[in-house]
Amino acid sequence: MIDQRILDTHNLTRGEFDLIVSLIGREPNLTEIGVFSAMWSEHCSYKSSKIYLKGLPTRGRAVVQGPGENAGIIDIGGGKVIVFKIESHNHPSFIEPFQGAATGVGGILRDIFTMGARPIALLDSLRFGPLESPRNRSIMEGVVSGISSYGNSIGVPTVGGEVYFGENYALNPLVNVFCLGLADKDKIFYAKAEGIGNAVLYVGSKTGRDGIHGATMASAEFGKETEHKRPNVQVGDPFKEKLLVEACLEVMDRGVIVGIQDMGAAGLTCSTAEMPAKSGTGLEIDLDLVPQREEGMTPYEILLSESQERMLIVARPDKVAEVREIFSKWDLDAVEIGRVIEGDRMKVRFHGQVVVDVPVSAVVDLCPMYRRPVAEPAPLEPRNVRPVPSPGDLAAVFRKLLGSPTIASKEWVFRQYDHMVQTNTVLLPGADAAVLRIKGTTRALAVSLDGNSLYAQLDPKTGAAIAVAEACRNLACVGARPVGVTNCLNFGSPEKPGVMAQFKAAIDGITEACLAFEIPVTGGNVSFYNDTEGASIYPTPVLGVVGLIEDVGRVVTPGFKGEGDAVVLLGRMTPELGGSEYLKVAHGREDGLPPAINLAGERAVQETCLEAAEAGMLASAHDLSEGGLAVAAAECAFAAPGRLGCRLELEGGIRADALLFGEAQSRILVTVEPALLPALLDLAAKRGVAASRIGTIGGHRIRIAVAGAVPVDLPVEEARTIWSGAIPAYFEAKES
Amino acid sequence: MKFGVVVFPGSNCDADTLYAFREVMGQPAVSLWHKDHDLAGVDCVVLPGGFSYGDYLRSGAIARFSPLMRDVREFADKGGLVLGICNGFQVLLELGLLPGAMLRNKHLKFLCRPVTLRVENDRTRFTRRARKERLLSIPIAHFDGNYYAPPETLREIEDRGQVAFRYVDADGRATPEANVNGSLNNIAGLVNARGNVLGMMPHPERAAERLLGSEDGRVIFESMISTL
Amino acid sequence: MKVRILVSFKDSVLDPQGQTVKNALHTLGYAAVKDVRQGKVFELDLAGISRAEADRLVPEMAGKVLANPIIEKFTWQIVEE
Amino acid sequence: MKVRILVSFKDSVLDPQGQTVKNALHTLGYAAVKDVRQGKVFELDLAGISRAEADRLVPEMAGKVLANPIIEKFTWQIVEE
Ligand SMILES: Nc1ncnc2c1ncn2[C@@H]1O[C@H](COP(=O)(O)OP(=O)(O)O)[C@@H](O)[C@H]1O
Ligand SMILES: [Mg+2]
Repeated sequence: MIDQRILDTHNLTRGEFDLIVSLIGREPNLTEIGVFSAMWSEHCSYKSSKIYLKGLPTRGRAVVQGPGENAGIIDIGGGKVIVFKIESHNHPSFIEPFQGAATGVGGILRDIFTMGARPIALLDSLRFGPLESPRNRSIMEGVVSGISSYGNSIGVPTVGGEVYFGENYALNPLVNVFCLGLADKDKIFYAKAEGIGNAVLYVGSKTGRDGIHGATMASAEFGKETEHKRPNVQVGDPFKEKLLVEACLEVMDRGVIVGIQDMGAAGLTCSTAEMPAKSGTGLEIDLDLVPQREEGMTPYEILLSESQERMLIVARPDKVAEVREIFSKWDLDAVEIGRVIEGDRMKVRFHGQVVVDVPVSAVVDLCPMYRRPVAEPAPLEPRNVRPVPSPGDLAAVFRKLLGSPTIASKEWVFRQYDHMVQTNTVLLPGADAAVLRIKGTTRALAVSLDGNSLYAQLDPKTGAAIAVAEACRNLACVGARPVGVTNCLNFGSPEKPGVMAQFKAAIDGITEACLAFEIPVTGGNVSFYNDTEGASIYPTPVLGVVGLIEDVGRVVTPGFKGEGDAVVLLGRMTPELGGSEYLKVAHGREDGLPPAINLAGERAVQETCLEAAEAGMLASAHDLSEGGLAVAAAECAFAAPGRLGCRLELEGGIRADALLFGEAQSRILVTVEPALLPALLDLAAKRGVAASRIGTIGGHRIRIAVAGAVPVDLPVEEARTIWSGAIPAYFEAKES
Repeated sequence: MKFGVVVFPGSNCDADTLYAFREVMGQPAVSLWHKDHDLAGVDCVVLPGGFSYGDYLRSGAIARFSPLMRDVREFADKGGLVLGICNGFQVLLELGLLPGAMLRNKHLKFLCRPVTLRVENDRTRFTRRARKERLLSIPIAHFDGNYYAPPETLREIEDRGQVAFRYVDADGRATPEANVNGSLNNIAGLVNARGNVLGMMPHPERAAERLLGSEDGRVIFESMISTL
Repeated sequence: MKVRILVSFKDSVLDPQGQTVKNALHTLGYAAVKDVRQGKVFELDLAGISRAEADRLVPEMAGKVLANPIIEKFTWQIVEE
Repeated sequence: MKVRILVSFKDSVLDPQGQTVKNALHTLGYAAVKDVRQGKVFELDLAGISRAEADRLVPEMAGKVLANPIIEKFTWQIVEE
């Protein structure tokens, strides 16, 4: 008998249970309850978010596969496609940072190679509590080494990402991992279970009692009782996954399989249900044949285990021997556990008994979709209502900003990542976007991840739109045109009307921005229930944008290049300070409104930068983001050979702190040889983009004058020491 | 000159190394499967970087038992040219084709960054196109690159001029700060007494094209090609 | 006083290293090996504390620093008084 | 039969992991810890072999595979007949 307690532990409502009963025509047994609970969990069914996600723009000329598959696919011409996706692994990474982050990497890699693509790059977007706390440090240390251990071992370079710090992440860190793959257009694979009578093969690690209820865990708020969920933590095995990548790509390349699906959240259940659902068939498996690591596992446990590094394959019976042979070359077993059957059934046998017999469509497609209560959007603060006092010593503020972990160099992180393996990485971490050449062509791909959750907290719609805009702007800075978007939406509980209001607004912001840039959303991930002990994280939409560069020789880098080059600011200065890192670091305030964004204006700025880059005019380019103009100029100097500095002169008219540290959007700092200056200014004028020369490259100091005074004047070396030493200092202090 | 790049389970720089020899250096190169007993008539065997067997027991410890390693040992014993890069260096140490062993990096972190190497011996078949004291910028990417040998072995290595490369600073000095992983005597690369086997932690195949930031690795490949 | 602390994955947790070592031993012909679990061992030199204090401190250190109680278990013993 | 093999660095080899653990323990106030050495432990399940065979096979496996004699030493014992 299924009672309320069982429903509670499975996060199923009474209404959902009644629906299950009517769908299967009888009361489900416990194993079936487990199956429905996992597949109808928020994590797998998107029941609270789907109606909103439908509004995202997903069409485009080059889209081969939009949302709904393991990853999105974009045609880049020349017979090649790119396959990419971002995934969260927030809850597991809080429970066990190293393994949680490592298995997050393993999971997103499987989403990519299951489609026939070789993974060529990883990026990670991370959010931690402030580093003053030993616990936050140890979470960060564990997460970074987990990502590094998995990515490095499997041989996929981790080429970029972002790291932010904020008190709201102390009990709910965010670990979002993005993966990009490259495939031949005619060798794409889907999670199909076609062909009645075809064999179903299980490959990879044995099944243990790992992460049972991982999907439901990721769909529930953390409370004190989370402790008891801990024994279910999965341990990643990157070596096994490396073998799987090679073996799977080989069977796909040889064309000996029909369909393939990784076992991610909800494990064997998910792949056993989803593969036939996509093909209008049924599937029958025998659990006694499933390779098991532990003794005495129940059908419930085998079906719901989230053991890592496993795949399900459908192959024609006459090809099974060949599939087996390829896997055995890579020291892996491919075990036949069932077959494709006629009719809409998922049938599971165990010890000769049928333990699950339910309609595939009920499990996969008929989960109720919710229109959860949405609060009236929180009224936005009026612009600049609380006056910001003048900070006095702007030089001191500049130093403080350079040393703020959110702005400081992330080298401590990315040095632990192999960012060069596969020898495609043209721009290493540290530039605006990562750039990977495509071997055998003159083209390159660029990727950037962005998301500013303080902006999103203060104004979810604008914050989300800015995340899209900034990711595209980062691509423009390296000379890449955006071709596709993926997104990871990290929010609190959807059962809170306030959170749903944030979510809805964020989707609106992403939609508007993607329409403005004419780029399709090809997929993404929603992570709800990022609440611990009742408090939600700031809404954190993380956008991943992939772009294309036609001529890899024209890639632009952020570092200043030549003494005497002209420094030009594309875009306009405004007095906005709300939500800025400056306001947070210098005044201890997280208030105001994030900077406004005019998407058409933003696009014009980016087009100007792109056109100049493609014409080979730009010596360097770097966008302005956290820390504003002063920090951007400093970063260009840090990236320059020989500690090349700059002399900038800004007109007054706007308060000095806003000029130096304000985060007005749609701005890019570029440098050109003086002879090319008129051409660049012309180009900008044609697009109606404000552009003005604000200084010259030279010397070894970062010198910024404002209306006659010189508030910033620091040797590059000294500034660099502050910037590069800030994060290591937290960890070394602990080690001594 | 025909190169053979060995593929172990968990190798992940095999494709990069093949690409460097074939596409960048324009040499014939084939991959060699670790389970075979066939060196395919190559003139040089390359053990590539990566994480053979996940580096699970010790880096290189399990790969050295692969069937093909018997052939590689014979090949080396006969004077054949063998290059081990990163994990390949670790395999050569475990095999005993080179003296010593690798410990964890001194800071106990994986380290991926460019380093400056100083050519210590330009009379080997791997360095003859370089000049002694020449500085090379080549990236490293490893967790276990902290070279160790017992004192008497270390003395022998030094006396015989077996050190091929050392980690140095921008001015070419082998300082403790430049010693990124804690290796004894800043050792980054080592040849055997006979001079036909080189192991090195830095990745020359990642420094063979200007587009990727450095071409300094080519001098090693050019030296090898020039010996035949 | 010298104490030895053995830390290993809980039985239910996957041990990829142990599995890989087992496979390697099989390949080398050691067919008698049915299973391998790999763990860590710590040998601590302790000074100036009593047996009773060790009984309190060692498990505390092991549980807090040496082992990760979420996935690992530990045992300890005194190897030298 | 269950055997346990302990592999640790030779005394002459610096053990940075052990040092790091020691520092961590000191930071947490465990001043009694004078030294820490970190090593590996392997627990092998052996089947179908006699005590005498184990006496021969275990040191062979340990010396050839589990430990690298240049930097490591090992000890072993039977923990379950
Ligand atoms: N978690 C990370 N992993 C890898 N690279 C990172 C990570 N965080 C930051 N980086 C790299 O550091 C550089 C600066 O990051 P960030 O300050 O977020 O850039 P931006 O403000 O231009 O988006 C980027 O090149 C980024 O790829
Ligand atoms: Mg940026």
